[in-house]
Formats: sequence, C-alpha cells, structure tokens
Amino acid sequence: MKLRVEVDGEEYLLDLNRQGSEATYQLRGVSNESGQASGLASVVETQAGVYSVLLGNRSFEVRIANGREPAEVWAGQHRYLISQADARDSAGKRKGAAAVGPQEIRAQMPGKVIGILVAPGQHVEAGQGLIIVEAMKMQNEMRSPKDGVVSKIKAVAGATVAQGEVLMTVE
Amino acid sequence: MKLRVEVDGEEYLLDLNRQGSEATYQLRGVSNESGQASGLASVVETQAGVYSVLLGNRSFEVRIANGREPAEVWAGQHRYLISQADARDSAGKRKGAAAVGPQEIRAQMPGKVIGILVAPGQHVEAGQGLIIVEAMKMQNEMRSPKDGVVSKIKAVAGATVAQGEVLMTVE
Amino acid sequence: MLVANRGEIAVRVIRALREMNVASVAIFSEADRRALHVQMADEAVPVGPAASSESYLSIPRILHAAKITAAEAIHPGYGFLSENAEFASACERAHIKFIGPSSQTIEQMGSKTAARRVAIAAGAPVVPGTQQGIRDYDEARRTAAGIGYPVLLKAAAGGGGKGMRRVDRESELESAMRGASSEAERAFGSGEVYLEKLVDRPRHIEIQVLGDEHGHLIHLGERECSIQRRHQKVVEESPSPLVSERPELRHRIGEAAVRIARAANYTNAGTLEFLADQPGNFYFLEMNTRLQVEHPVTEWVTGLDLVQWQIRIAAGERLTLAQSDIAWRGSALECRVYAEDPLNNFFPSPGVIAQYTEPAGPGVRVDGGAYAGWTVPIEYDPLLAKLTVWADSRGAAIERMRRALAEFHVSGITTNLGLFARLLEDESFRAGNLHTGLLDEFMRTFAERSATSDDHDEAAVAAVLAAVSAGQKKIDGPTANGSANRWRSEARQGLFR
Amino acid sequence: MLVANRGEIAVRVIRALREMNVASVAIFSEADRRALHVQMADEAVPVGPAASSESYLSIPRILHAAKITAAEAIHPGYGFLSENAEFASACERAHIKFIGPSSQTIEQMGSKTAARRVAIAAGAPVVPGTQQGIRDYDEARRTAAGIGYPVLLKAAAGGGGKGMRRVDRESELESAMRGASSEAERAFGSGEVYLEKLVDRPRHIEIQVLGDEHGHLIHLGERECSIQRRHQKVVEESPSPLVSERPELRHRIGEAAVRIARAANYTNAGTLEFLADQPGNFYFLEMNTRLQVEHPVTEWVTGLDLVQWQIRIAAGERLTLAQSDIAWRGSALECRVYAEDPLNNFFPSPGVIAQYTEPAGPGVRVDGGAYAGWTVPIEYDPLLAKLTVWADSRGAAIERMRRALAEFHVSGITTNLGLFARLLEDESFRAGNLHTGLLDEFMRTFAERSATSDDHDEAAVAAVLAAVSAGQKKIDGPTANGSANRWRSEARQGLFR
Repeated sequence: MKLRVEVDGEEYLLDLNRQGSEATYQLRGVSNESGQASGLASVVETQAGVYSVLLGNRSFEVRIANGREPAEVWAGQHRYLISQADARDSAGKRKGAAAVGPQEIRAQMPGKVIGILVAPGQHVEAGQGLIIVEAMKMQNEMRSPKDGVVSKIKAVAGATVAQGEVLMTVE
Repeated sequence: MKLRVEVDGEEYLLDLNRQGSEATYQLRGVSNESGQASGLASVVETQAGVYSVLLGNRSFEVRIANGREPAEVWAGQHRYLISQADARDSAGKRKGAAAVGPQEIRAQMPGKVIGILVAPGQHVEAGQGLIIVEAMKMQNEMRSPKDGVVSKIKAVAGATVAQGEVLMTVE
Repeated sequence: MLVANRGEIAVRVIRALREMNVASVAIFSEADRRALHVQMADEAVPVGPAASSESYLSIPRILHAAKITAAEAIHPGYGFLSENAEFASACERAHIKFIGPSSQTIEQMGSKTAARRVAIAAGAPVVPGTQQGIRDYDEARRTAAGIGYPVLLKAAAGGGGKGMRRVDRESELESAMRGASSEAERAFGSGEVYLEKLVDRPRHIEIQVLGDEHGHLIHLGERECSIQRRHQKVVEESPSPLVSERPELRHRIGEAAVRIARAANYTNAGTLEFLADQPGNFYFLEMNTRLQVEHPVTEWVTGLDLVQWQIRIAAGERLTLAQSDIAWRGSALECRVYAEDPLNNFFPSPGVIAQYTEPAGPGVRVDGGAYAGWTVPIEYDPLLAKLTVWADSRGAAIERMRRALAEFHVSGITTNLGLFARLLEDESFRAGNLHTGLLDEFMRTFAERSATSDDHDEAAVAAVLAAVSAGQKKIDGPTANGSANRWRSEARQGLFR
Repeated sequence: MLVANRGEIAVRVIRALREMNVASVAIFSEADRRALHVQMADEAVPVGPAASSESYLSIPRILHAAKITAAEAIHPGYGFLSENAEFASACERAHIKFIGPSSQTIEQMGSKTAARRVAIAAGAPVVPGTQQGIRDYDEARRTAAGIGYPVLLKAAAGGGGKGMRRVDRESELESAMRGASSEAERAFGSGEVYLEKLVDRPRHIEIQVLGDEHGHLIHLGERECSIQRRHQKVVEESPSPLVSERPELRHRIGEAAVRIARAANYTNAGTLEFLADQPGNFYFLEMNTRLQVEHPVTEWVTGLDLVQWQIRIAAGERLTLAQSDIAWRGSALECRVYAEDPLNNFFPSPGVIAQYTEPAGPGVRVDGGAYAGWTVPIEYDPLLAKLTVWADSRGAAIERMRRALAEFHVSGITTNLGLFARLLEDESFRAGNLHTGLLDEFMRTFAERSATSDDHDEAAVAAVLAAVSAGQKKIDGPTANGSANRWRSEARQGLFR
C-alpha cells in the first residue's frame, strides 16, 4: 500500500508493508515523483506536537509526546512507540531476538532498591525475581527475561536509582 | 520600595517608584549585593510563559503572552502592557507626548478598508473620523489622535489591510 | 451524520453524536482547516473558500459533502443555514434528514410577520405594531403615530439585532427606516422592515419547546436573555429572576409558547421569544426554528440533553416525556466568551490566541471551539466559547461564575472575560433587576471603574518577568565601580482583562 | 482558611473557598512548589521536605503555617491528617476550626473495632467476625474456624487495602497474619489486625451523611464503589445499580447509616461503608470521618455542594435541608485517573507529563491537579484527576464517560485512561452486575483484548509524523539514479492507551 502524506505543505510517499500484526514503513520525499499513492493524507500542526490529520475524509489527531527513542506517538486513541532506523541496519533487530545475548535489567521508574534476590554468578530462570524496587510506597519485583547467569550486579540495596539505570545484567 | 525577586534561582533586586497611578521599576542583578529588599518573591516557570509567584506568602500567576512590544503580561486577573527601555533613554518618551509630532494611523486588526473620510492635505480635528475598516462584518471608524493635517494616505478603499499596517499619517 | 456548522456548536453536536455512537462528519472552509470541530469529528470535508456564502452557506456544496460521506442526516446548528427553509427543503428532496422542523414550518415561522399572525390566531399576546412589512415612509409615520413613540423598527427576515432601530420621535423615523432596511437587505437579502411598540425596560424571556413527529409537544421552561450588547445576547440564565419572583409566569408563558408552536405544527427543538415588562406582562416576539446558542442553561436546570433529543426526534423516536415530567432544579448562567473588545464598542478582536486555559471543577461547563495557538478567523462570528455554570441558587451560581471566569485565561487577543467579571458585581444584575438596556447602562461607567489597580507589587513582579522572558535571562551584578547594568521597565496596566 | 492537603482535593477546596469569598492558604512540600494547588491558592506556605512525614503529616508545621497566615480554620481534605484525632485535637487547642467532626468522634470512629461496636449498639448489621484486634495466631485460628473460611484479615487502624489479606484456608492463615500485621504497622503505626467473614462477590456500597453542630443529621444516598484494584476504588457511581434494582435499599441502608452516625454524635460530612451481597443484605464495615475522594458523584445527583456545606457547618450554620428535601436525579460516574500502569500491576508511573488535555462539554466535570509540563512527584499518591460525568440514565452516563475518556489525553507518563475505556465496554459492568472482584477478573483478559489494532493507515501516518517531528523536517526527493534517502520506521503499537 502506498500513501501520500502532506505535512504542512511538504509531501511524502509512504510504502506500507504489513507483516502479521507488525508493519514496516518506507518513507520518501516525493517532490519530483509521479503519484503512485493509493490515498492522500493532509496534515497540519495545530499546536506543538499536535497534528490534525485528514486521511481522505477521515479525521484524527496525532500527538507526539516527546523526542525520546522510541517516540511516544498517539494517533486517535492508540498509542504507538515508534523507533526509526536507517534502511541499511534494518535486519536482525527484531523483537524475537530480544532475549538473546546479555540482557540489562533497568529500573522502570525512579525509586529505591529494597531487595536484591540473587547473587552474582547465580543461575536464574526466565521469570525468576531478581530485584525489588520501591517507588510511591509500592514494591515492584523485576524478573529475569531469560534463562541465564547473573553476570553483573550494579544495584546496591537501599540506594536510590534513576529511571533507566542499569541494575544488573543476565547473560 | 525594594523587592528581591528570585526567578528560577536567579536573584534580582527591584526598585519601585510610584508616581500617581503609574509606576517605574529599576531592576538589578543582586548576586553580590547585600540584601536591602523589603520583600522576597520566589518565582518558578511552570509552563512556557507561565510563572508561579510567591510574594511572601501571597500566591499568584504571571503569564507572558508573547514577546511583542509592549509585552502583554497578566498577573493574576490584571493585564499589563509592559515596555522596556534602557535607563539612558528613559526621558521624554512619556505618555503625554504621544500626540506630538507626526502620528501614524494603523489598522487595529486585519480587515478591509470600506471608506476614506478625508483627503490628503485636509485639516482635521482631534477625534474626527479618518477612515473606516470593516472586519467580521463590523465597521470600525478610526479617529484622528490630534489636530493637524493629513499628510499621507496609504490606504486604498476596498483593499485588505493587515494588523498594524499604516493607513495614513496626520502631522 | 453531517454537522453543517463550525466552531463551538459543531463541537457540541459532535460530542452528542459520539455519545450516541453515531459517526460525525464536519465541514470546513479554507479558513477553518485548523478549527477544533474538524479535529474532533470522525470525518471532515472541505466545502469551499473562507467566505460563508461560498462554504457554510452553500447548499449544493454541503449536500455534496453529505452525499460523498453517505450522511443520512444533517444537523444545521444555529446561524448559517439553520433557519433556511430552502436548505431544509433541499435536504428533504435529497432524502437526507434535516434535524429541525419541516421546511414549511421554517418558512412560516421564519418570517416575523407570519409568525406573529400565527401567534395572534393562537391567542397569544403580541407587541402592538404592524403585522407586515411597511411599504413606505408614509405608512410608517402613520403607524408609529398610532402606536405612540418610542417605536422599534425591525427586519422581517432575520434576527440578532441586524436591521433593528429604536426611534424616539418622528423626526428620526425616515433615516432610521432607511438604515434598518439597507442593513436588513445586506444581512438577510430582504430589506423588509416592520414597526412595533417599544416596551420600556423590557426583559427578553424565551421558552424552549420540544416536539416529536407524532404530535406531542412540551415546553422546558424559560431562559432570560436580557443582557445584550448591540441587541446580541451575551449573558443568559434559567430560571429568569422575574419568574423566580412570580412562579406562575413560567406556566403562563410556557402555555402561550406551546399554543403557538402547536399551531405551527412545530417539531424538534425550537424557541419562542417574548418581551416581558417589569410587572410581568409578556408579548410574543418571534420564533427561532433551531437550537439556540444558550441551550446549555436549559440542559443544566432540566437535566435533559437537547441535542440528543433533537437527533432522536429526527430519527422518528417518540418524546417520552410528559409536561409533568419536566422539573427544574437550581439555577444556571451562561456567559458568551467573544473575541471582542468591550472598550472599543465590542469590536471583534481576531488573531492568534497565545494562551488559552478553560475553567473546570464543580458545576462548570465549557462548550468551546478554540485552543492555544489557533488563529481566530476574521470571517466568522467571534464566539470562542460558552461558559455555563449551575448551582442550587442564583446567588451561588453567580459566585461560581465569578470563580470560573477567574480561571478562564485567554491572551494574545482581547476578550470580554473581564467585562463579565465586573458585570457580575453589578448590583442591579445581582438583584436580578434585568432589562435589555442594562448592559448599555453598565458600559457607561465600566471604563472608569475598570481603570485602576494599585497593586504595585504585582505589577513589579510582572515587569521583572517580562524582562527576564524577553531574553534578559541573566542580569549582571553591579560592577566594581558600582554602576549596574540597569534597565527600566514601564508598566501600564490594561484597563481590564 | 488553610487547606492541609495537596493535589486535586486541595484544588477542589480552594475552588469552594473562592466561591464563598474566603481567602485560601495552600501548604506545600519541597516537591510541590510547582503543584497546581499552590498556584491556585491566594497564599501558599512551605511546610517542609518532600517526605509526607515531615510536611503534610507534620502537625506543628501545619499549625505554624495557619498561625502566620492568621487562618481561622483548616480543611484537611482526605488522606494525610484528615482522620487523625490528634491533629483535630491540636487544632481545637489552638482555637483553629478543624473542618470535620470532633477529635473524640474521629478517635471513636477511626478504629474499625470501636466503630463496629457503635454500629452494633445502634442496631446496624455488621459482618460476622472479631470485634477487636486479634492477640495471637491461636485466637485467629479459633475465630476463623468459628466463622468459616474464606475470611478476611484487616488492619484495625487504617483502610485503603493496606494490611488486608484474604485467607481461603487455615494453612495460609499464619503467614497472611504476619504479612497483614507488618504492613499495617508500616502504614498506620499499629500492627493490630482483626478477622471477619468474607462475603462472596460483595458490593461496596457507602452512604454519605451530613450533620450540623446542632444535632441535625441526614443522609445523601449511596455510592457504589465496587470497582477496585488492590482494594482501592477506581470507579464509583451513584445511584448504585443494586439500589436502582431495589429502590427500598437506599432507605434501609441510609437509615442504618444515620443511626450509626447519630450514635457517634457525628457532625460535618462523613461516609459509612457497607458490604452488600448480591441479594441485597448489607453489613456495616467502617466509617470515613472526612470528605471522600468520590464525593463528586453525590454532588452530581443531589445537586448539593458538599465542600461548601462542610465549611458552612463548621462555621456553625444550620443544615437547612430535611431528609425529605434530598432528591436524586439521574446517574453519575467517576473514574479516578491515576499515573499508573494497569499492565504492570498498577505500578505508579511518575514523571513529566508531556501533554495534558482535559475533556469538557455537557455533563462532564474534571477535578484535576495536573498540567502539561508538570512532573508527577514520586512521593505521593499518583491521582492526577477525577473525571466525573452525569446523565439522565446510567447507560447515557456510561456513553458520556466513554466520550469524555476519548477526549482526555495524557502523554509522557502512563495512565489508566485506556483501562477505563475498555472497562466501560465490559458486559458485566454495563449490566451493573458489579462486585469488588470484577476488575481483577476483567484484568485477566484485558491485556489480550487490548493487544491489537489493525489500523495500519493510522499507524503509518503516525510514523511519518514521528519522523518529521524528530527533525527530518525535509526529506530529499529521489536522486538521479533512483535511490532515495530512505529510513525505516517501525511502529509497535502500545497495548492500550
């Protein structure tokens, strides 16, 4: 499927490839290309990060929360996490590969480490509890994403950790 | 009256001189000055252009609409139009002097010129109608700010004018 | 369903449709691509250039938009084509349901003189005056002399103050008639005007009616809309303070309204406007054959959703409410927030909205069509939002409105928010002693009363922040020789917010 | 008046004070300098560091703040010191009016076991179980055997699910008791727990009461709060669907509530919580001697302003409403919008709010404490806002809530808004077949049902805009040899909003 998208006067041509529930997009500038699009989307930015989209007659809003990677993007009532990659490095980084190789366990939110449940060198199973972080008086147990060995423990019990901070590594 | 104002960590010292219903302010950085202030204001910017002010215990919001000159600034429920000037050129530009010298008549809003009521060279009195501009189906008659002579007429009947555009000059 | 309107009323209808799980289609002119109603609708179709006559008033373009989106019905909102019999009739021919009464009823009740004849036939009181358009000055002079001055000249084809002139003596009659007629011609395409007795210190009281297509019609009580500028309502409320003093009036005016509406075979939502004098005599003025701007105050006190009922009735549903089911609770007020300058004769103030914050919390409802960063277009009515509040008494509603107004912040353009804040402190307003000239009287002293604030501390901090925000992010401390990098900031306080 | 709280409830009280023309004083911890309640109050006083124990729970600091601002009264909101008898008593000694019942009443009704004794003495039904804290495991084992499993362990000193454990068999009792006791110790400073019969598929129904200081006390009907996560309410409504089925229940439960409150000499606003089983038997659970989070649903249906009444009653005014004056109209729903992740066990999600847009329009009320750009602090309850709606029927209220949820947009942090949107489509919820385990059951299938959206067009446009917004403002056209400056965008759809 090809889609022509006009964003505040600039035109883009989008190739959409559906692969099951995931979709891949290719985007090109189309300033000097003949129209092959199956649809036309008109987009205007109404406020910073808020876009009014008309896809044919269909109207919806797209909101881009911030420039983090992946970007948090809302289209209508749906939230998408969108990461960008050059076409050249597109291979091999699929979701299924996520639990292969060393896995870093990161703090999901700022908080305090109140318990470390494993020791360095310990064998763990996927789903086994590794560490407990407390925030807003609630305790969150983080679990191992894979079967493996705890290689490094950076977290210290009682310490405050920032969001995204690496707590330990499972290989 | 002196007031110490802290804006997101930076300190300023403000001298306030009241002159009837108008007030003049002098502002200095006070990073290395001894405190002479009669009050302390703490200010944080909560959103772009929105400041939460604590003046002693008193809480109010200041909102700065835009960087136009004069700036439109809201403090609580009051609107202020604030223009800045270097101390060196502070003299002589007072309000009372407004109607001295050539006066440019500018469009208050975008609209359409539907009537020009005077001719170049014509003597006019303060308050006399000069030109009619229509916007949103309403007509606005602009009047002369002073007794004088119409020196230039730039506006053309039937033409669309932008906000702030000079329509004519009275000398 | 297609919503053939723009701004806050289009947003209001789209919200109702969403609650009814009906897909909504917005239309927009070239000036409105960024308008809120376009963003909120499920679909949106461009209908032409900025000029209303080529977009929001273009019957063929709107019907085409309905056709390509397979819309089964059209809600006309208020203004634009909402009282255009030709449009209703074109919808009927295209087998698209027009949300409103039949084209015949619109035609009949759309002419004030015809509506007046219906009212008289139904036994409702009307203001003494001519029953049809005046042919010439001579007829006008004779009629006015018969009624007695002051008299009012009005356009036969439209409302909203256009083509309306007060005439206090015969010497003013001829030029007033010319002015009214040419204004009416421009506004409504017909220069026909008529004459009536001017009621002194009149109150504008109107009755909301709702009728289904099976012959059942009831009224939902009154709204008082006496606070007007240039004959345009700006503050409305229900109940009317006059009715609160004389509770039997609601029944009497309501009955008269129902009689007139039945005589016109009226269906869907409509409003019958009356003039009332201070002792409580009332006279039918005209009928608005559409949803009214100020319908939220009736929704607050009756608990009914008028727009949803409009749609259900148009779908052929029966109005399941008997007159005795209608109950009124508490007191509701509306302020129409316009982009206009009360100190410059209410001249519109379009432009870019720099900041826009709506009030919230208990008993507050905002029907808005604006947002920060949006440019209020020059081409249309500058209504930004309707702020309505409800409380258990009129006094509490006034205090709630004051609180909500203080939370409502619009900058970059001038609005009438500050006017409302002052008006709500006015003694006559608070006492409920309303009449249609009250706001004009109030305006005579408004500028002076608004001129001063001696809050120098506040101004001083504002000045500092203006400087800091203008790029003087860091101001050097005094240098060794004691001279400082100084600047002066001058604050002129605005006359009002 | 000083408002000894933060967030949305402080904003709510400040709004009421503004409507009553009473100056408001906010307090704030170091983490809350930028909080909305500080900006909205007339005055604001810092009361210490971020930790509640040193700020919002510090009696001396709060009383000091009241002293320096010459506050004559303190509204405690909910949570924090609102049910702390010592605080109420300290206020009494300092001659500052505490907005709530007397310290004696708080003390008596604050202990669940003591409150239970009052209820039994007043002839109200209670859940079978112990009347005081259990001394040891042996006593617990014997009592539980007597009542029969399943039983519930609860903290004697507090609520909100802390220190609460369901025990299905004796083998689980000992460890559950230890866990409940230590949790209660941490949360409330007392490890005392008690035991009671667990009612199967219970409904949480509570009665709002209001009493003046002259011996007059009435009830304002019920709220149903059966939709809970971790024993915390998240959706509340009035009327209860159970009561709508069995209208006599309101009178019966209301009467029981009034008897208990009178027996405790209760004054001001308070809430009596009951468990009801599906056939309509009900049992008194505990009393909350303060304003409830979910008070807006009662305000919607009764038309009364509970916060204003609290203040008037505390000022010594008489409650001028008889029980027979109270009427209920329509149906109100509340959703508590939390910064939390429903798919991660409702774990809090503090952080910077990137975008924040509240819904508006007919029948929608938002009591909020957040804004775009604000950082939700890690230290406090992550309630962002309460979204309440009213409509003339429960079905219409549900549709209105869905419409309002769709307009409510929060990004940058995770919220439970998407959960509500799905829950409101749940058949059991829509049918009104509620029980306190409904949300847990719903969550079991929530993730799967939420996982897919096949709206590839929408996703595609979102991807383009993400790229454009990320700085690829201009993408070159194809070069001469036909290779384009390409990039790939991968969209993983979030599981829910």
